[in-house]
Amino acid sequence: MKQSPSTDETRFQQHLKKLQKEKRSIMIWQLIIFASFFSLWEMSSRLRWIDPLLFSSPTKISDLLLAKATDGSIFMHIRVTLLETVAGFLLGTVLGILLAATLWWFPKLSKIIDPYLVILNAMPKVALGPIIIVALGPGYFSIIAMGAIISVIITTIVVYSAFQGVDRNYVKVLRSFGANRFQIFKEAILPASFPTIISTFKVNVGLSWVGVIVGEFLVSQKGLGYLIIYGFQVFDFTLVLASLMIIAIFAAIMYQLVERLERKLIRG
Amino acid sequence: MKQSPSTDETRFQQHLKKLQKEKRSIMIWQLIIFASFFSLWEMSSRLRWIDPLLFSSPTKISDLLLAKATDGSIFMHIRVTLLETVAGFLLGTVLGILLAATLWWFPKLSKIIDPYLVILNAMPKVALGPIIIVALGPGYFSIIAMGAIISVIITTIVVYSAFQGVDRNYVKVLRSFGANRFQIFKEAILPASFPTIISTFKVNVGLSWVGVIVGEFLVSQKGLGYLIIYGFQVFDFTLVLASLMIIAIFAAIMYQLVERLERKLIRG
Amino acid sequence: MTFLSLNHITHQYFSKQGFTKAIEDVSLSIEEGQFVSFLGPSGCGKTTLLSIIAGLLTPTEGTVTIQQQPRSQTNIGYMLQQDYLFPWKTIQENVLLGPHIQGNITEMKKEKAIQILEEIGLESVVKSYPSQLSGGMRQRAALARTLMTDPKLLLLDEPFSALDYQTKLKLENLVSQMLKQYRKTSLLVTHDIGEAIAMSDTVYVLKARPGRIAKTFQVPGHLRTLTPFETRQHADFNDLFQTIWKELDQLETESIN
Amino acid sequence: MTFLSLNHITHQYFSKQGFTKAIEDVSLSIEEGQFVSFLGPSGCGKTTLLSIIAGLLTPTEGTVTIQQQPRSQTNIGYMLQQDYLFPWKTIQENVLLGPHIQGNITEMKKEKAIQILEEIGLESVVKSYPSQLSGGMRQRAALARTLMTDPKLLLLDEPFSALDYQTKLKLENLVSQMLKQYRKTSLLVTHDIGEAIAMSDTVYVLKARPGRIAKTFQVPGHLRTLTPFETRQHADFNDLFQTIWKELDQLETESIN
Amino acid sequence: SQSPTTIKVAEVTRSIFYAPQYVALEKGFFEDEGLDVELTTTWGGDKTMTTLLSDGADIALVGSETSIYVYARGASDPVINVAQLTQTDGTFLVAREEQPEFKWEDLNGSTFLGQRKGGMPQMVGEYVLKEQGIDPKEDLTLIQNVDFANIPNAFASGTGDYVQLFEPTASIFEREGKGHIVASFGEESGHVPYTVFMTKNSFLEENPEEMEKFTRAIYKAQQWVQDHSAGEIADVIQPYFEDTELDLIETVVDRYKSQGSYAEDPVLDKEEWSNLKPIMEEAGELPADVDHKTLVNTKIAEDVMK
Ligand SMILES: Nc1ncnc2c1ncn2[C@@H]1O[C@H](COP(=O)(O)OP(=O)(O)OP(=O)(O)O)[C@@H](O)[C@H]1O
Ligand SMILES: Nc1ncnc2c1ncn2[C@@H]1O[C@H](COP(=O)(O)OP(=O)(O)OP(=O)(O)O)[C@@H](O)[C@H]1O
Ligand SMILES: [Mg+2]
Ligand SMILES: [Mg+2]
Repeated sequence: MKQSPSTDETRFQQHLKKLQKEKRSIMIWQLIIFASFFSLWEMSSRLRWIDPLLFSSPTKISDLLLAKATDGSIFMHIRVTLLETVAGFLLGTVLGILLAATLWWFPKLSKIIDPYLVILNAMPKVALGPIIIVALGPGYFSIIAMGAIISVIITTIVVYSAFQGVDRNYVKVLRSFGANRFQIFKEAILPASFPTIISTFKVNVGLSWVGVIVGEFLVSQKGLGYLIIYGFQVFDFTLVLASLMIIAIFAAIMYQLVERLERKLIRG
Repeated sequence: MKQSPSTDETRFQQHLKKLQKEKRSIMIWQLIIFASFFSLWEMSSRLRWIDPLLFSSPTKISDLLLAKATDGSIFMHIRVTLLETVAGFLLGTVLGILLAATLWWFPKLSKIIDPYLVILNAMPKVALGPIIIVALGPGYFSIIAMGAIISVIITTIVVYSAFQGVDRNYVKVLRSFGANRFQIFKEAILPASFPTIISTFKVNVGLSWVGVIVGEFLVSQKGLGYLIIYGFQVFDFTLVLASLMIIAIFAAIMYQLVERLERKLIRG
Repeated sequence: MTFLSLNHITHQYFSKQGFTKAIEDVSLSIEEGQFVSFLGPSGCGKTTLLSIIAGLLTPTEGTVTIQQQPRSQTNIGYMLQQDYLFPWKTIQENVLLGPHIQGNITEMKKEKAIQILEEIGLESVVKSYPSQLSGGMRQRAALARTLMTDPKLLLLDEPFSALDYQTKLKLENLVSQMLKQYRKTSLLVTHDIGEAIAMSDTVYVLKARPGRIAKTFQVPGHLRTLTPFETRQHADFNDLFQTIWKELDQLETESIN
Repeated sequence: MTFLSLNHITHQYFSKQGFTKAIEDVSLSIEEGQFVSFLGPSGCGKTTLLSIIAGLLTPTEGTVTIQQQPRSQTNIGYMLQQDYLFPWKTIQENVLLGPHIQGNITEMKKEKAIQILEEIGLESVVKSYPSQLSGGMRQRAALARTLMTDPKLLLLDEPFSALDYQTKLKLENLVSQMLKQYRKTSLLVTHDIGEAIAMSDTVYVLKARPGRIAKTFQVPGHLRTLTPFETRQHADFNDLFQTIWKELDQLETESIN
Repeated sequence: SQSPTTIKVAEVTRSIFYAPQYVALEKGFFEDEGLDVELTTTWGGDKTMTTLLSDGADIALVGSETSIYVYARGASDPVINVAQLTQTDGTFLVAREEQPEFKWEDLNGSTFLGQRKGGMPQMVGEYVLKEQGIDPKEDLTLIQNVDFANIPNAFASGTGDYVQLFEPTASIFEREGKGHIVASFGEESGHVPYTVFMTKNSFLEENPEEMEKFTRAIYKAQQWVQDHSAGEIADVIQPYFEDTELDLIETVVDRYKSQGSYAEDPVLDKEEWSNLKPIMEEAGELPADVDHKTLVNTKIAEDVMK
């Protein structure tokens, strides 16, 4: 009557096989979607079901990308935008956390500026572009600032409320050992809010892309946002769509990186 | 030795007085910040510490607003933008929830389109503006679509993961009573995710403002975004700043309304 | 007459890395109207076993029969390890959940709900939400919900573990009395030796990794007629307690080494 | 000699709408080396009282003196109602938290930590994180953390409430033995009548709304010398249990009416 | 009579530069022709052309270079220039310092804040510089990275010695002492097809009558503008520029009018067209050599003038 270990193992192998089969089926479907999307696009464009001028076509886009990869210019644009995005992201996140720490340290200050924070937060930051140009001049600084400003307030608010949400009992433990305010922050508040801080990263990386692209729309000579604007200006939708695709891919990669970081840090 | 109830009451009154004093002090500080910000602005502008052409001044802005309030035109612009924002918000939120429900209903589908969702989510939606014009033409539809598109994917992702995060044991309870899939969704999944859904409202209302303002930058005859871009066209920064202020105030009001709704619904 | 019988039940949980064998080759049969307890260390597969009996989990091997028939779902009442009252429904709505799902909410059912709620002392909170109730009240409401569909078989997964001692003793009495009154066949999972002895006719002690029946204890007949509270005070209680304690202790030492 | 004395302590919690009187006019004194328990229904102000003694809360009326001096914080060890180990620190780091905060981590302290961890059977998980430990192990680690700063007075707030019955009995034995060994003055808060009797010299029963001392019970001398586990088995245990049970039951009925 | 036909027009921006269009709207010249014109502003040439191509508008008012771009990228339904509205560049050279004795050579070694790459203002700007013997790449520092709407505030906040600006910003700057108009690109460039009403070939073929009516109304407005003073024009178009002071509108109209920026008639002739091509070629943005007859329909304009 006793089940031999080999049957346990066999059942497990069967289970693994089922999993693998399912995974393969999912990948096949993903490929089907991918292939049919692009071939439908190509076909519609060739058969003029859609206006090839406005919607270009996958072959045109890949030709363009190939040409731009051969002369290396696309990498320059990608590099510029990536650097700006990372800089904007870091700046926004770090500033936001510092601001949140300041608010935590001075609870009265936080009560005083609360309504102003609400207004600043609700403000659609993309409308501030021109003011940033006035303040920082037309150049990289403005673009990076745009990438940062879009995330700093929301980071402040989220991280500050994480600080406030830390279980009072951790603080009690520390105070029972005679800890001072700085020690409480360092030993309990900050590490306990770590998961929230990491999860704002995920939001901020997306926001920084928005900020940087909008910034590049306003001032730039290089970068993927510039390519989009320039493409529109000379009515080259192939260039526009190619840039959009590159943006989508890199934004997705960056997002995945941050997500992987999150999983790693929060688990460990 | 027994404390008479009157002393308890006295201590409570003292406590209330202290609270009130603190509240008053906070309000005074808020007023001081408010007043000094605007008077500093006015003064710098008058004394030409800052360029009055670029930074205008509070009196100029209030004069302009007064004039536009008198002839009623500002209310028309506000109404247009508010309607667009609310429409974009509702559309994005409802679509997002419906999509999330679809994904929950077809778990395999959700696995298949997962990588596409990541890419769509990471994509900075503001870059899609002109493509939306191609699809929907110049007009309110495009603007509202911009307000919706910016929030729909993130809503889908967040709400879907809320659906997935619902404690399996609620489902177990229902299944032990023989519930079908639809009943499980209706009785457990949806109501248990309600707090998350409400909290996406808060994010979405902000995003819709961004989308609508960007949309109005692209095509518009009316609305606060129109006033900003028109203000630039004729280099009237008073108009630009006045519009920005109105946007900030209304966005903050809308955000507060949603937050109040959230507190009410989640408590009740 | 045998009411429920488990035949060589084995269950494995699979993951990508490997599998956990939660229970192995568990066979037993329970007579109608009997009260049976499962005692065992954490992770010995008690919840898994109940889920299988409730039909929420298909075992990798073995079969479950109820009254010689393959198990049908709706005549089983399953009370989970925590109360799992739906926080967005009132107590009344929660208690009526079963009929609601089964689409047969009648006036009679509603009256029955009120009646059960009265019996367990919850008549004053019928319109309240679960968050307004204490832990003990919630457990009682969950019990009422389980009883509403009039199940022939009751599965109770540590129904009293979240309670403080006094509340727990009181609730044990109440449940035991109700089950006797409604003549239910019942399966109770618990960590608490005293509870197992005080409430049941038979106590199964399980061992872990994988979960198996290690030993079976029959509670002496004269203890069964007492209320759980009285049983705990009875002199014979302590002997049985000691025996089971030693058995469990030994199992634990074994499983560590 | 009186070690700790509370003089007419009253505490109110304020909110915008009104106030809650958590405790009212509590006076008592405890001798050095004594073990005292507080028993009482939920919400009777037990945690509040400990917080006041620990100096984490200033009472709205009354004073606390330790050895006739106003209370100084660092010679008190306070173990909260749950373990509150810091999840991002290893067990060793958690146990060394006190010295770390006080800026005096020495080799000696580290050795002492290892020694305490060995005594309570945690030497194998020194480098583990709290999430990798079972509930009982976590409670033991929290106890070790509390003992590290060598407090003269120990405040224990329901240290065993989250544990299953067996683990709880074992830990009671361990703690009782350690405290006797280190000659600590200790205050234990609990819901469990058995626990209070088994561990302490004096049991204070509190009533709620507002919290006051309702009755004081002295545990007979011959029970005090036994381990908690043995005490629970002792014939005299049941009598005291019944007495206190009735007292509590009556308090509860009173507070409902 | 019949109910009026609705014509959707997308304009590239709202500007006093397009005064005759607003005159036609305000004076009811379209209604006289039985047309109901719906005007949308689609900020920027790209969006305007996109709107036209995706049938969001029947007629677009936009720089004629876009029609060449569209044609060169292989449009199946090319966009045809029908009625010219402005015939010179509309930008001015504004200097930070007052320069009564301005000569174009003064630009050598300076920092020049130009319009963004790919648009007509930038191309004309560079062309004019070259005509004046200045190599924009070598002889001065050319800033070309700022979006159209943000050029004025970039200059106002201190970037550049010279800037290329549209009206009314140039006049505002002069009035506020922020800068001084020292030259007009419009005067230097000569006549070019600058802003033109255009439509898709298919629309033209299907609605020749509407197009003719539309052009006739524009022609009437152009004549009206020629025959009236800047002040009178300003009065008429003011409703389209609510937030701009009347005297500023008048100043700007006067400036454009006196330098002949408003085309006298809707005909886009061969000569103007051939002026456009070297400008685009110089800028490196001429994707293909396109004949006048391919993309311009002069017949309608000539018909309505009879
Ligand atoms: N969904 C699951 N996936 C994988 N393993 C599981 C799952 N549920 C339970 N297990 C594993 O199966 C074993 C038995 O779990 P089960 O929950 O049945 O134990 P239990 O006796 O109810 O424990 P407890 O007393 O803690 O409730 C454990 O080793 C557990 O880790
Ligand atoms: N921070 C607080 N603010 C307001 N009221 C509080 C606060 N903490 C406790 N109370 C109230 O004071 C009373 C005593 O609370 P306390 O936590 O001391 O009780 P307790 O005896 O420890 O209860 P339990 O056994 O549930 O832990 C309760 O009525 C409680 O609601
Ligand atoms: Mg279990
Ligand atoms: Mg407490």
